Amino acid sequence: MLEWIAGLASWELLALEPPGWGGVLLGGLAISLQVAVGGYLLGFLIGVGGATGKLYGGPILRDLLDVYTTLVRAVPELVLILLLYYAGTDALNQLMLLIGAERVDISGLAAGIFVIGVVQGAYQTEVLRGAFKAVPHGQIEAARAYGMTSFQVLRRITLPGMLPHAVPGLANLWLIATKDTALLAVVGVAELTLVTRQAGGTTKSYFLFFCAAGLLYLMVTLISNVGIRRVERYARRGMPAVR
Amino acid sequence: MSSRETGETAVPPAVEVTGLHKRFGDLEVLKGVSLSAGNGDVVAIIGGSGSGKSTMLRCINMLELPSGGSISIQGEEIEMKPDGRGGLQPANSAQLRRIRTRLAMVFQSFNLWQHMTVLGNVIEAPVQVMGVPRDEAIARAEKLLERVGLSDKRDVYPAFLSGGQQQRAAIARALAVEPEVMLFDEPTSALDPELVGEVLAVIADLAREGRTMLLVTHEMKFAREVANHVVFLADGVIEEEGSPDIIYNAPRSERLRKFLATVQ
Amino acid sequence: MSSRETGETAVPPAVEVTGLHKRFGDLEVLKGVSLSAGNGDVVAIIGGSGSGKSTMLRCINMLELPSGGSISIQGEEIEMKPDGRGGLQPANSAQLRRIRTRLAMVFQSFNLWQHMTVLGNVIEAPVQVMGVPRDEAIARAEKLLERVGLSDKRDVYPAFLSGGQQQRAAIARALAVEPEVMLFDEPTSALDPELVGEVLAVIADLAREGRTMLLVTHEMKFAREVANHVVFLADGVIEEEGSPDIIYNAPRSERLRKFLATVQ
Amino acid sequence: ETVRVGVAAEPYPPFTEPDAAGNWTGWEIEFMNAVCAEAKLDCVVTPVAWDGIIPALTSNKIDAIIGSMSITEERMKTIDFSDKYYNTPSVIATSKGSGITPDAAGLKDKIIGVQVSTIHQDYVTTHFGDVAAEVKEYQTQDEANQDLAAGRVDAIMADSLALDAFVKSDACCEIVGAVEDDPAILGAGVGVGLRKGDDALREKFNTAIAAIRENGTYAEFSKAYFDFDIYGK
Amino acid sequence: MGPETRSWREPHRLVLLAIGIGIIVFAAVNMRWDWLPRYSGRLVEGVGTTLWLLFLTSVLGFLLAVPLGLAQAAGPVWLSAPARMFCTVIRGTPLLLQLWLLYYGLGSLFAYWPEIRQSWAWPYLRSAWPYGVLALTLSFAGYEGEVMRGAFAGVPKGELEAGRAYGMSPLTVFRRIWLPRAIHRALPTLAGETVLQLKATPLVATITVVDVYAIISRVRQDTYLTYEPLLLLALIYMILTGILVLAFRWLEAKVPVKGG
Ligand SMILES: Nc1ncnc2c1ncn2[C@@H]1O[C@H](COP(=O)(O)OP(=O)(O)OP(=O)(O)O)[C@@H](O)[C@H]1O
Ligand SMILES: Nc1ncnc2c1ncn2[C@@H]1O[C@H](COP(=O)(O)OP(=O)(O)OP(=O)(O)O)[C@@H](O)[C@H]1O
Ligand SMILES: [Mg+2]
Ligand SMILES: [Mg+2]
Repeated sequence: MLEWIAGLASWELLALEPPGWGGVLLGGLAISLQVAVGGYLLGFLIGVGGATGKLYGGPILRDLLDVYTTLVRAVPELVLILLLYYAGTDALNQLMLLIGAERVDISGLAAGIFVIGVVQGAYQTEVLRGAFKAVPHGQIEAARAYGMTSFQVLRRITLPGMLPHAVPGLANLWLIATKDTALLAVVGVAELTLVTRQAGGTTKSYFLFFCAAGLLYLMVTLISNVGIRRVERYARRGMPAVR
Repeated sequence: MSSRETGETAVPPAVEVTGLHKRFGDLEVLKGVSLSAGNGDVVAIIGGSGSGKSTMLRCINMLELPSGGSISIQGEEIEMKPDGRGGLQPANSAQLRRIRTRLAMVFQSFNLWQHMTVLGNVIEAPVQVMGVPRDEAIARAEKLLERVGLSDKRDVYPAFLSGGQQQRAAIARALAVEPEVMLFDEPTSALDPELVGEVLAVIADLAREGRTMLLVTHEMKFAREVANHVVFLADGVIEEEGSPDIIYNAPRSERLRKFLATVQ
Repeated sequence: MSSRETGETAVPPAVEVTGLHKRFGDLEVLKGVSLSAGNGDVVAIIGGSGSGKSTMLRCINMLELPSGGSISIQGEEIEMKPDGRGGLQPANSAQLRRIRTRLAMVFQSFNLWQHMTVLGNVIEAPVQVMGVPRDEAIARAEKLLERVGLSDKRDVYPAFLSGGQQQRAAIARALAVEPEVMLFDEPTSALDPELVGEVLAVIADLAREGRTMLLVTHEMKFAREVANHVVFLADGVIEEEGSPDIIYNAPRSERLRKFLATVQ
Repeated sequence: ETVRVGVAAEPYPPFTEPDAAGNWTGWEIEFMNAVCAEAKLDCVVTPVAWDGIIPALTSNKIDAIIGSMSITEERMKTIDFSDKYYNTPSVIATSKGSGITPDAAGLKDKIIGVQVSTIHQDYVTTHFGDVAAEVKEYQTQDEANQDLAAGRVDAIMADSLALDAFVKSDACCEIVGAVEDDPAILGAGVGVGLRKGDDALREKFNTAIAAIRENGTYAEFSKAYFDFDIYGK
Repeated sequence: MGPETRSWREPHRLVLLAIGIGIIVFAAVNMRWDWLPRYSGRLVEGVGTTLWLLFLTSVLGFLLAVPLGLAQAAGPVWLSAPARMFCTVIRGTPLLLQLWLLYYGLGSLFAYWPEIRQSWAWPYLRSAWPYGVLALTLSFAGYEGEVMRGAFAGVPKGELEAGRAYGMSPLTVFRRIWLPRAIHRALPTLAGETVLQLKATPLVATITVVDVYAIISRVRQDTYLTYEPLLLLALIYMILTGILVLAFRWLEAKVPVKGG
């Protein structure tokens, strides 16, 4: 009698092979993860550069980076995604035309990675900056006193030294990245949330598909948590346990 | 053992500081300090708080860039050029790095690398900077740790050591680069009284061995025992210097007399 | 001033502890402690680390639930019932709250409420627990703060006070409930030596005033001066007790002798 | 020549909808295939969120829109259109036996649902905006349909075919009739949306549409979907 | 925003400021803003809706977060386990999905019960905003529950003991000491989370709640302008964020946090 309950009970809709939509959902999940991983890594590059710039850059660079992190963190991701999605690719193409190159075709996936990367970059800049600053200056001095080059100091002392301070913040941002991919639904990237909506719309079994997608996201979070705990244990080696 | 009293010789002094100046903004902390330490000398640097002792030590290995003057290690002068803002800067960073491996500094607050075990701390500079093979570095590190009495702590992280153990690990780390000169900045001031003894014993041991050392300390009794030359710094200049006997028993300047009265 | 030496009287003792037992899991910390303090008595509790001093004090106002025994304040016994796991629990929480307002504890680590000013801390219990009108509580608090020398800090938050000031604020807070008995747990051990004086002066003052106090302390000299009865706790039992003169000058047990030797 | 054809990422049966294998199907997809084959264009389907489909075209993310987009004055200010390729009336659907008539009197104090950025939204706000209790705007037609079934709106207005498919699949609701025509808003049928100035492409589409009308291809693939000629007059 | 308080009058900042103003002037002159007057009334209403949503859901969410945090920090297992599970699920799934699940999933269920359709609750159940409020509230509660757990656990035990030692009832200890201390500790985090909550509100536009984002979407669809409405929207949110940040800073300044 209730279509709705019936919808929930029609497990065969989740079958991996068509006419089941399980495969489509997993495909969406794969795209979500691609965007999340890509965006997160891009954000990390921006974050490392941004944090370095904020700490060691000149006053102009520092102010520009402040503007970047403040703006990005003040505007909703949804709005940023729309703005960057259109403006970002548009600007890139203008640039390509300017230097005489062919117009490039930017896939929704690439644009999504770019957008998530820019957003993540702002947050990661702040996390990494804090972590950099948490490394006692004396440890860096000691390294220099032993004749290490700047690069060696960074690689051997600063980076591993900041890790325990950066991991909790970075882990949090990873979880946010996995969920922010859902916002790309508004620009038509076929990630998990959008394909869920499509599946629900076509089959009318909204509830079933929303629950299934929710479980998939939750699984990503739970699995991530296991990994995060490992990384945290590694990063915190040598530090007394917090009470 | 000491080359001090032999006057000018063909062997260049281990450390030679000439006319060292250091300004922080408007504040002139060092106003032309000259100092020379021969091979095997143990020079104790004493002086009131803020007199510039740490600054001088830090200038010697260029953790602080001097505003003027020159510094030579074993006769090799550290190349410097004007930085355009009235100070100096290293002119040859490869040379500076090389010279730094010949000096080893033991910091007041240890500055052990927290993410490495004691052994990791000790082999880090030999392996990463001097290119010593890992196995060899480990073998040598173990000997050094035995020497400072820390063999059983080789795989422990610094955060789990007591203050005295950390300081001894820092000394082992410094010794691992086989430095020609060791610089100690108040090696005991961050320690509990009972830990002070442990650390001083190790330093006295090094002195007996004939190692060149410059050491800033507040432990007058200790300075007297291990140093063969004492430098009294006041207001950015060397107010008085000489053998411990003379400095402690027959201070000439009023200032030194007052200082000795307060600390003893 | 003291009722101690007068033997049994019609007036019940301020604090009467009988056969107090306390177990933490398998560890029996108090093994039957009995103690009585008359009005105006100042009882010092001494003993080695881990001997159960804090536990005993905390049992008296039921911050720690005893495993056995009874506790009376001014002749009123705190009602307890078995908790079904071999311990006791309060049987009448209204009575317990009432009795607690008649006892005031000053903690070793002050435990001032960080989100309230000094004045806020002092008036909190009178206003919230005893229903004193705010104005009246403030007037009284100001007198108390003057008494402990903190008038100028009334609107300051605890985090901005020195250790000694915090401890004095904690004492003012305790006095504000006009307690019949004050319990002090090592009131000076978290303080710098120079701050210890400040706090001890306030306590000595209270003693002169004739306030009943139980105090755990490591300051032997101080205990000797202010206490009229000393209790030596060892291994969960009262090993020896008596007047300060006897305890300090003619200790009978070997244990107390050893203890006094180490702390003095 | 590759032409990126934007379709709405949200299902719009029977015109465009994804199947469980992830392929796009529907009458408009068949139309696109036929036209592109005719014009020798290499067309690829690019799903784009409906409310951003015009910005996607103007910012060069896609080259053409085949998404049941009606040719209107307002849109013509921003983009160009090919000749129409179908034209169907707009109708109002309500729950069964509601007694609502498709005019201002019938919709007085009712909640009306429409898809955003459609001619229907325009029409409802212009003609019923003052009398209706509320006009709810949905990102997709499908969601509007859902809410009609759930009783959260009293009426929805949309393309007759889209609603036809819906009332056939769901017993809840019925079509109560077409609204009075307003060509200024409802436009002159559905055309392929194109970037302004992209005249070469427009010519190709126009020629191809005429050709498939002519040679019977249009009628051929439409048979499976409709039992009448949806090209209209 | 760093701790160093350099003056804005430094030369390069003046240049940056000039560039910023230049961009704004350029945007004002060269972009199309003629639509603004037509929509200004609705925009103000939209901002009102957004702020109302933010206020309502933060307050309700926080009220929920307190028991959630308390249960996790100090509750028995049968309370703490479900509380922890709730927080994990909320934090582990996208808000957009939660919103749709509530509105299109749960919300459409009610329609099948004639009893509900007849009842007084139906006008609320059929409109969208209750679902928006519910989803945002639960989301805030989930994130804040986690924050409050840490804050409750972080209040020094001694301060609570001191309260008990002075004869306070458990309720008084909670009301006068534990809760205010925990909120105080959580305040800086709370400020950040409230900004995040503000930034989450536009999602309700996808379930037909007309907030400022929905109005701007409307503008975009009416005018087919790509950038102008979005830029205005970004500006609006930036101003709102700025106000929030200032408000929290003022709140924090009321009680010094040194030593926590
Ligand atoms: N980085 C710096 N910037 C500005 N002033 C500095 C800096 N480092 C040191 N000073 C100042 O230089 C003076 C000398 O400092 P220095 O640390 O060398 O003293 P010191 O003799 O080691 O004293 P102490 O016995 O207290 O360690 C002090 O007045 C100090 O404030
Ligand atoms: N909550 C608890 N759980 C388990 N054991 C406890 C607890 N509280 C105290 N103990 C144990 O009870 C014993 C007595 O502790 P107590 O704090 O009373 O000692 P103390 O005499 O006050 O020592 P100190 O002078 O070091 O403060 C110690 O062995 C301690 O480890
Ligand atoms: Mg110094
Ligand atoms: Mg104790």
